[in-house]
Amino acid sequence: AVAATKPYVFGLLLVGPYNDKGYSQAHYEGGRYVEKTVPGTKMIYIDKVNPSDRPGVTIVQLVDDMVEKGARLVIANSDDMKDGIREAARKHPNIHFVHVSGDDVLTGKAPSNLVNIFGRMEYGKMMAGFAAALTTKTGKIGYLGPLINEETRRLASAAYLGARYAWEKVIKRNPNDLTFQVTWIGFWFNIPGVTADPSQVAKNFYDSGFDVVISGIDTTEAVMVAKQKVNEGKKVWAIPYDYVGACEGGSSVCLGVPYFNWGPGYASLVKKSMSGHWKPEWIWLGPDWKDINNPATSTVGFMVGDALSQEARKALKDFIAGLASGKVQLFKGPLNFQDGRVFLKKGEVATDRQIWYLPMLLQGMKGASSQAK
Amino acid sequence: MTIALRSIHKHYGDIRANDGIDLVLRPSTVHGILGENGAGKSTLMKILSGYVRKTSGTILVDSEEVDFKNPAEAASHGIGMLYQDPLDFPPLTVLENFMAGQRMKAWPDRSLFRKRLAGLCREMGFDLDPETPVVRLTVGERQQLELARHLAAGRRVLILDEPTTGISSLQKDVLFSALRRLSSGGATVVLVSHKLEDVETLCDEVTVLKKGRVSGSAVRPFSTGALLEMMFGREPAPPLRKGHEPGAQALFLEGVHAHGGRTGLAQCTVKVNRGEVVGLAGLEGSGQDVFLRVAAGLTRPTRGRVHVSRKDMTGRDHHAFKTMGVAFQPAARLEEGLIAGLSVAEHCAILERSSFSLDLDASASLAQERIQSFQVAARPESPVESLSGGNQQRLLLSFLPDDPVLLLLENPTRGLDRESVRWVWERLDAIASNGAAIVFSSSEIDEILMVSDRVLVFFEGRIIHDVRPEDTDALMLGKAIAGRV
Amino acid sequence: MMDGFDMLLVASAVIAGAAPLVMATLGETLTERAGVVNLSLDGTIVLSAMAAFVVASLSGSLLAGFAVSAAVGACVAALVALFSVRLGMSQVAVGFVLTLMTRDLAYFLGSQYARTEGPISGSAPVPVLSGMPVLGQVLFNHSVPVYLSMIMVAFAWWYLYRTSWGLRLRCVGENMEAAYARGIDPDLVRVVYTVAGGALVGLSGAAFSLCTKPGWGQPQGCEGSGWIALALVIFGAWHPVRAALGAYLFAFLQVMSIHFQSWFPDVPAQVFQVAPFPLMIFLLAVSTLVHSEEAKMLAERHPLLRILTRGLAQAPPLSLGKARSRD
Amino acid sequence: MRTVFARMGRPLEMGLKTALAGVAEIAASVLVVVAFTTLVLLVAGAPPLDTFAVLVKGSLGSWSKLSHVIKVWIPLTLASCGLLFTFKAGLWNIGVEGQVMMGAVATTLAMRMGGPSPLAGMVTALALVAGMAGGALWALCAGFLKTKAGVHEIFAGLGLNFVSQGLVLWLIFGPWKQPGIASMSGTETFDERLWIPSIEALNLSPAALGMAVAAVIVTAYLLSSTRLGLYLRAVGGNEKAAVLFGLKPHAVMTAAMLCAGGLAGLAGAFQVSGVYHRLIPAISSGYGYLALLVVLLAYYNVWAAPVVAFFFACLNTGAIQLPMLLSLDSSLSGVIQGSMVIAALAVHSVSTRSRRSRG
Ligand SMILES: Nc1ncnc2c1ncn2[C@@H]1O[C@H](COP(=O)(O)OP(=O)(O)OP(=O)(O)O)[C@@H](O)[C@H]1O
Ligand SMILES: Nc1ncnc2c1ncn2[C@@H]1O[C@H](COP(=O)(O)OP(=O)(O)OP(=O)(O)O)[C@@H](O)[C@H]1O
Ligand SMILES: [Mg+2]
Ligand SMILES: [Mg+2]
Repeated sequence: AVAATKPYVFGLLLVGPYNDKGYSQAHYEGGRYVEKTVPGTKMIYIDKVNPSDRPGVTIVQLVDDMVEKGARLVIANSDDMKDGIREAARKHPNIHFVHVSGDDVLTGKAPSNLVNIFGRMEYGKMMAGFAAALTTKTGKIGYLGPLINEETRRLASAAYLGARYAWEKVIKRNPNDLTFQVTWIGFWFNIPGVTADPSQVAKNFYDSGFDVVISGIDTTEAVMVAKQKVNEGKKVWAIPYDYVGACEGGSSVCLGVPYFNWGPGYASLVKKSMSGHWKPEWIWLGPDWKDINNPATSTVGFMVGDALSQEARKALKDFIAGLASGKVQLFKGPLNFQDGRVFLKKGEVATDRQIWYLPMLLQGMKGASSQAK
Repeated sequence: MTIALRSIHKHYGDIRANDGIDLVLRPSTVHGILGENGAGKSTLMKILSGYVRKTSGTILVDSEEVDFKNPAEAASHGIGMLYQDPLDFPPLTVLENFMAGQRMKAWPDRSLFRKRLAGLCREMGFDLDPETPVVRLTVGERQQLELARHLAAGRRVLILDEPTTGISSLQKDVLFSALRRLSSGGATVVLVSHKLEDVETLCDEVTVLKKGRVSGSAVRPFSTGALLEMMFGREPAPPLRKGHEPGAQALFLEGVHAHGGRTGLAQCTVKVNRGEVVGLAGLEGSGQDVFLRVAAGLTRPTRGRVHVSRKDMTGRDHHAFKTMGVAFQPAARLEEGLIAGLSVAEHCAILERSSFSLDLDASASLAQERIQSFQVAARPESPVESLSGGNQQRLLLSFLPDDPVLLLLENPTRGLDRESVRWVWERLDAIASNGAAIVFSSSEIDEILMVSDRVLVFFEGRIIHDVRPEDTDALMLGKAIAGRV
Repeated sequence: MMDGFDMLLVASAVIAGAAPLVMATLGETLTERAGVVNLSLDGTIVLSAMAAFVVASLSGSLLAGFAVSAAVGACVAALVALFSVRLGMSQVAVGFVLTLMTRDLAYFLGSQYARTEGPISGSAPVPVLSGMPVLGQVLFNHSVPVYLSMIMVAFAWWYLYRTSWGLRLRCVGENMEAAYARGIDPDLVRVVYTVAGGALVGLSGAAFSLCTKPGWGQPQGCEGSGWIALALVIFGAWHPVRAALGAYLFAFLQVMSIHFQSWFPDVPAQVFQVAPFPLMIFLLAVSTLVHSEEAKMLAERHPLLRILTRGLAQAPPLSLGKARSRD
Repeated sequence: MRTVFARMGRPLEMGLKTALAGVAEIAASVLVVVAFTTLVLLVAGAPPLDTFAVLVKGSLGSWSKLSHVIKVWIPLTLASCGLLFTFKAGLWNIGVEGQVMMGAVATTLAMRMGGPSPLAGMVTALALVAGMAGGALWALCAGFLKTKAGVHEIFAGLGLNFVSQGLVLWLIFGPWKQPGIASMSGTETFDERLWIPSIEALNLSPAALGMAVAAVIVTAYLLSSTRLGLYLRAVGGNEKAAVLFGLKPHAVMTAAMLCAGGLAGLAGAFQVSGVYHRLIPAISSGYGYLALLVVLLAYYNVWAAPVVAFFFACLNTGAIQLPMLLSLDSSLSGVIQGSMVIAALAVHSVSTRSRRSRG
């Protein structure tokens, strides 16, 4: 019945190519999931929505176009669409908007028709760090960071906490033997002459004794370089990011990938919008602890890669169980910042806000914490 | 081998550089080609050496007809040419220049060529270091290099276009003896020149060109008068100069050295007074060009001082000189003098520094005045590149300031016919009489003798002679120019 | 913190990282030696990088990838030659337009292959030599294209200064008329070396997408290096070895910028990343200043300065950028 | 194409014959471009006709689209006008890209200092002026590198482009980062009062439009009928002779750079105050480089430049629809623009050659 009437059109603005095997493809497939599971919905999307790929194109302009094409809900999938989508939301008060990874609702800047949604990727990163620490032979883990902000600090720190847990609690090694180095390239992907070249950074990691690199950027250089090094006879591994399929092809070196699964989150929002239960909210969806890789329910997952050893897989299973049951609490005191200031007193558990707005990397991590003063 | 040219024509647009020339070149003779500037000598020789294609006519080599499409074909018939301005590769070394264009292996054995060059140099009495870059060579040495190269390539016909331009008397003697040896060895040597002296000393036969046609020929012994007759049609015009009495000092160069040009400028100390007309004689590029540019503040001296009206102007730029009443006009009209793409009127507009917004009508009428008073065949709106050479020259002269202190003119009458030359000098003379000093260079000895109060003879970047015209004559000057004082 | 810093590693990273830049620089040096400025480098590299990646991943053969990239580079260069040498259009204008166009063409045609699996040319240590103490790691422990780049430097020098073809090439670059008078066809030579140089530039594109920055995407990561190569040719005074040294210097600066980041955490990363570019320009400025009249005069007096000026002096091929007037 | 516009400059030569020749040239170049583009499309496996249709509909199909075309046209035209000055003086001001960015930076700086005061209008106006100044100063750097250090303006310009891009990023992620997270989204959005006033309904800013039109007229006036224009052409035509005519080529070149930088800076200022309402990493939108193409295609003619700019703006805007409707990459527009210029240049030089050979 519903399907017979005019379909409910929702638009998707993707920051990268829809097939980037990374962040944007995850969103694209989330949209497709909605089309499949919510009857009567139709997705229109436009990818590479970023000023360097689409010079002179503004979010507002694209939203206008989507509204002309009948969209009633518009999803913007990237942090950098923050201001544009807010402007568009003000311009189209009776269209619903979703900004992924933003915090306008928290900061109160958001108009009533704008919703923020994000996934608790720190869990995924913890698992990544965990797998890395169990695998590394040299005890040196490299983190390929994009630019420095709350989100990236949060995720890098989460990975570190996961690694440290595996190192100290699982294989009972001396914490001082674990090196966790964060190198920022300065952007989400390589801009020649402006950012550090991720390939160079990854190479440098592997050449100087780091044998596991966790990628925090949108592109897959880490896996590429790892494969190259393995061809050269080195024993090294990499952990990509964002997309469940990111390990494909790199299976020989891929320990696994922490990924987003937007399907369920989007579906619920679309349903709310269709049924008129829309309300401004700030949604931070975590994994479905019953089965973190359940496409129908879990927003954050960790897909194990072929290169991860059997015992490591086992340990990871227990670790995940621990996180699920809450027995394992990693954002829990005592935790200090890089500069020695106290982040969490002994026994204190961080609030969502504390985690979301992490002001500095944690003690024990190496690498810059903040850009300029 | 014998080469016969039959009714050769070469037309550039409406210029007839060669207009039906017949000529026979015999083996083991040195054949001279005489003619004034623009007679068509170089053009004819370039045709013979395959560098330019003739418009019509036939060339017979040993009574077999040939049509050279490019220099390579001429070379394959054993014909080689030394061009008026040396065609070589200045940044490359002597050896590389020697090798270039010769038959050689894919990766040649340099020592072999070095040996061959050394051998030829010994034979000809040249002295060339194979590893010095050619820029550092004198014109004479560059010529010797070219000659050696042609011999190494086994040429049997050698064409030399004004080889004595810019070389020392010593080098000249070396060259001539070498050429004699070659011709006695059975080669055909063609010597192009407009200097009687060279031809008389070296050649067995002479053909004279005039306005693209053969105006006569002769064999040893030559009568100078007859040759002059054939070249100019009449004896050079008598001097029309009225002497000026020198006034205050206008220009004073004090031990000036400077880079630039072919030879640069060395050890130059000269005073020029207002009202004086000073002619700079010398083979093209013997330092006159640098002299004029130093005096105009366009080239900075590396040593020495420059004074204008007793004011030390060393190191100041051209604009400072301009305000002191100095005006300079280059020989290369389109390259340095005029601005291609701009119309005559626009040139005038630049000159009158008035309002910010242009009044093109005003400058057009101004241009019209100049055009009329200097008899330039052009309209105010016609772009300068569309003017004929002579008219470009007239236009340039029309831009001279009204009451200058010092006029510096490089070949001011090049490309003008004799009548226009006369006419121009009457005007310049008037300017001099109003108390301006005029310093000009010219490749025409007659012109220099005709109009100067003083003659400075340049050789290899130095002033080797400073005389009043009445104390000298064409022959003496000619000698001096060739470095023989 | 200095850890993870090891001079040998840096050296070998420089050798490897500079490989594509070296190829492009040598290619453009050849072209400009013949008197033609091929300004289309930057786009050509991207296009050939794309072509190399696509072909290599479809055919599974690295060789095919490199071959195609060379062909692509040659084709673009052929356009430059056609327009500037044959039709006498402004070399700068043609080159610039082609730069932008070829880049977009690469993105357009290559879009569906973006971020897909592709072969990578892994390292192939030279049997015995790679065992050597220091040089082994720095020079003889790389992938084939890197060796190629090193060999090319020597070859280019030998070709330019020791073969008859090289001599002809330099002749045309210095004085087309004189070359013509010696029976060389300047236009032919110009076309040939523009195309040949273009092929080298194309190879550098493949070296990027199949070796130093494996993979294809938008951006690929090689964007901008074409412009650097052009600057390096001048910096290298049109001498293959000097130009190559410039390329290595640039690669060194880029590699170091990764370490600088951890040495000076307060300075934003972008600064180190951008630094090499203005530095190149600065060096250009110095070497042009050294060439100025004033500098020459100074050099006249001080022998020490003269040596310096000789070292840095640059003499562009005299016919560079000029079109030949035929009648 | 070129001859027609070239003749516009010299009406007295505007004969019917040359006009026809010009039209023929345009036709020929368009033909070449269409052929080439079709080929590219077929290679990419796309339906040519639909593609062209999408491009047209996507740019002129609706008012909102047209208004976006105009938003692209304004900065593009401003930058192109600037380039006319440098081209007349014989300079290849490839640094225009960086000049646009620095104009944007200066404007942002001014707006941050000014803030949303009651006289926001004043602040905005001043910010625009600051933008011009910023662009001009940046151009001055390239100018000095050229005149004082003898670095070719192409390389000076390129180096400075990289520097300015780095500077913009550093500002966004460093000193000017948003409260809370530094974001690729750029600096904090300005208060609405600081935006260039625009008519909401039409999504169009008469002020900005006026600015661009004024720029064209002023440029035309300066170049054709003032001493400045004459001097630029003189120096561009023959530097040596210009000296003899009492001009100072370096001074004239610097003036050209200043004009170019100023207008490019204004373009950047508009990007900030009229389009993005903040400083973003890719603030220049590549309009600097695109403007170079515009001027080449317009054959350095003031009146042709805005026309070509509009055409290019349409291509840019229309190309956005390609991925949505035909899942083609938008970079096609760049391909078309490039081949357009190449074709025009080629056809022109061929025709002039054949004309010359005919005598
Ligand atoms: N490439 C050319 N284009 C147009 N006109 C030319 C060209 N070459 C020569 N001419 C003209 O042909 C005529 C003969 O020139 P040519 O160089 O042969 O004279 P010349 O006898 O060598 O004079 P000079 O003694 O000064 O060398 C001159 O009027 C010259 O202007
Ligand atoms: N670039 C050009 N464009 C248009 N017309 C030209 C061009 N060059 C020369 N002309 C015309 O061709 C004719 C011949 O020019 P040229 O310079 O050969 O004259 P000329 O015989 O040397 O006269 P003069 O003795 O004054 O030098 C002139 O009428 C001139 O206007
Ligand atoms: Mg001659
Ligand atoms: Mg003439």
